[in-house]
Amino acid sequence: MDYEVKLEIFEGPLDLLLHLIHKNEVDIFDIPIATITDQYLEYIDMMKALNIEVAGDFLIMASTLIHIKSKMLLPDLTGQDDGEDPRIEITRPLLEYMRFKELAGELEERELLDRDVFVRHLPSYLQSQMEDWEPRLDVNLFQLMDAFKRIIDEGLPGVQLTLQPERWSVTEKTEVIIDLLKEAGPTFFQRLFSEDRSLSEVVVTFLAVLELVHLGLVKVSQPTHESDIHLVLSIDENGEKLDG
Amino acid sequence: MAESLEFIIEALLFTSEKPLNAHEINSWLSGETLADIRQALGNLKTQYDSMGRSFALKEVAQGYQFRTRPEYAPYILKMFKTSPTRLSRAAMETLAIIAYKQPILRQEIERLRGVDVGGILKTLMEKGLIRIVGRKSLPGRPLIYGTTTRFLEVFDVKDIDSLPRMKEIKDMVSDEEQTAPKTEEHQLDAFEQTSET
Amino acid sequence: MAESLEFIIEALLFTSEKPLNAHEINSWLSGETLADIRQALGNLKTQYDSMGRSFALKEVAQGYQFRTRPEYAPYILKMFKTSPTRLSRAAMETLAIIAYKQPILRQEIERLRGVDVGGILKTLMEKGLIRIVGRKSLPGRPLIYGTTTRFLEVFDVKDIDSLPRMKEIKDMVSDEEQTAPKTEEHQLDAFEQTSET
Repeated sequence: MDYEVKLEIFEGPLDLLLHLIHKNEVDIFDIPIATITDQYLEYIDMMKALNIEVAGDFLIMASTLIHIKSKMLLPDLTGQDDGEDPRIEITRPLLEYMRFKELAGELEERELLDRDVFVRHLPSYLQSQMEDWEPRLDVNLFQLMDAFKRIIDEGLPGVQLTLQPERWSVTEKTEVIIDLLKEAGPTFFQRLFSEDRSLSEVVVTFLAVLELVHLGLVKVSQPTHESDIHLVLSIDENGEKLDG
Repeated sequence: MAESLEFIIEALLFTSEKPLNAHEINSWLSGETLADIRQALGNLKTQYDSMGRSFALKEVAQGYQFRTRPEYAPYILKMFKTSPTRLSRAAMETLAIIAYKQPILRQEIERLRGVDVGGILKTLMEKGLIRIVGRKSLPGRPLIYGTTTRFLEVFDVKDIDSLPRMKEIKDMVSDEEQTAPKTEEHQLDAFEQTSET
Repeated sequence: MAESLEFIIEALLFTSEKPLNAHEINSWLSGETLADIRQALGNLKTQYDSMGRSFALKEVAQGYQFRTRPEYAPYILKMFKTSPTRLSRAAMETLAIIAYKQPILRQEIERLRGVDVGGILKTLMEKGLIRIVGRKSLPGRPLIYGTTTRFLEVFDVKDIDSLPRMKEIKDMVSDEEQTAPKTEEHQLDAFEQTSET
């Protein structure tokens, strides 16, 4: 027996069956079911003997083969025989399997990109120019979710990930507002909310403004009735008493 | 515009990393008609075919792309210092099933292959060759798979219907669906599209 | 070799991102002399100059490179401006962390990704997808990151709270890993590897 060499190459029961049919040089439309079944079972035993875990798919096929074999041996006494060859149960899937193997072979023979044919890539002299451009982003939500799921699946040990977005605290938000006012100078009230992404964040931002006004760190003004509220920092560069 | 339409299109094709189609080109060349662009693409293809240089204009993935001819592959591979990455036989067979029978459910692929294909689907997805096209309205809402534009690019296919023997397979599929037992039947018309476009 | 030296060199120049010089080309074509390669490069240059197409072979400091002629630059620029680009896998993962865990510190992102993310944060910031929302009152006053309104536009979600929840992600992204028993997957991997050889 030459099973040792070929043992691993069968990736499924159909693959194994096909091998046995080729090895015995038999017609797929007239499979000698007893011979093929015996050899199939020998192979399964061999796998077990070698302590290879036999996938369930192999066992299901084994029972199908045994069933067909018994049907072929015993005459049908129930009168339910519809005259169909019981071997059709494996011939049909085998034919389909062979068809797709063939199609796979044809695909493989095409002029494959980066194997047989090659295309141009962005040449170096254009790469530097590209830096200033802002192309449209070709991304979708599915990719983002997929990325997040990968991180969770590959989760580093000891890292707790919860999906609930972290809530802003009012203290954190006051610091953000102070930083913004320091950098941007006097700022319209509306701008503080321009990047808020949830109702809860809007509420926290609003509370933070009230807090800052209450503490006297920020002065609020409204130049005209129609205009937006204006915020000005009322502490100097060294007045970072909130940072402690 | 002063430059000829053919040369403008040639310049675009020569710098693009992706196949370009007449519609895309049209969106960048506002003064031109789609018919003229199609004509120019056809002319360019004919020109390059007859020039017999080391590269030619190929129709692939519903567009046009300059590609080297296969006989130069060994030299290019040597320059890139790479050997081409190959798909395993199992992956190629699974891909063939998806290409020819899409849109297809995983359980149908597994019925045809006789084995679990979870790991292979993941590989093919990572390589960008297949994608989830939607969900079937069945218990468990199983995912429906199909091939991508990248698949067409990699396998040098103009569009999915021009895969050789596609018609043959499709005819056979419809025969089977008429005769196959109820449990194996999958009516794939009632699936929902995902946001992937 | 059966193919003409000129066309082999043309194919190499066609596929290379960088300019190539005779010495480099010589290192990949062992059977050829430097003189012949120089001659072939010169011939190619003359051919393309006389053809007067939209691109030509240019001699630049580091060697020879195919470049489109300057008059086509406006069209190429227009094409690139509207061509979609993709985010790298690393960038997408980093963006996902920021989206779901914001406001988040850089060090926390790095803890989750296991690698330095400085370059990626810069890229995401340049693309307008993330922003610095403030500084944490911790030693070193580390920066706090969050997503932008452009992020919401790009991913077409109303607000951050309408991003899908963990359970929905698990259901949607991949039902493979959940249904496939571990043992079978290992076995498949083994088969895939062995069938390669």
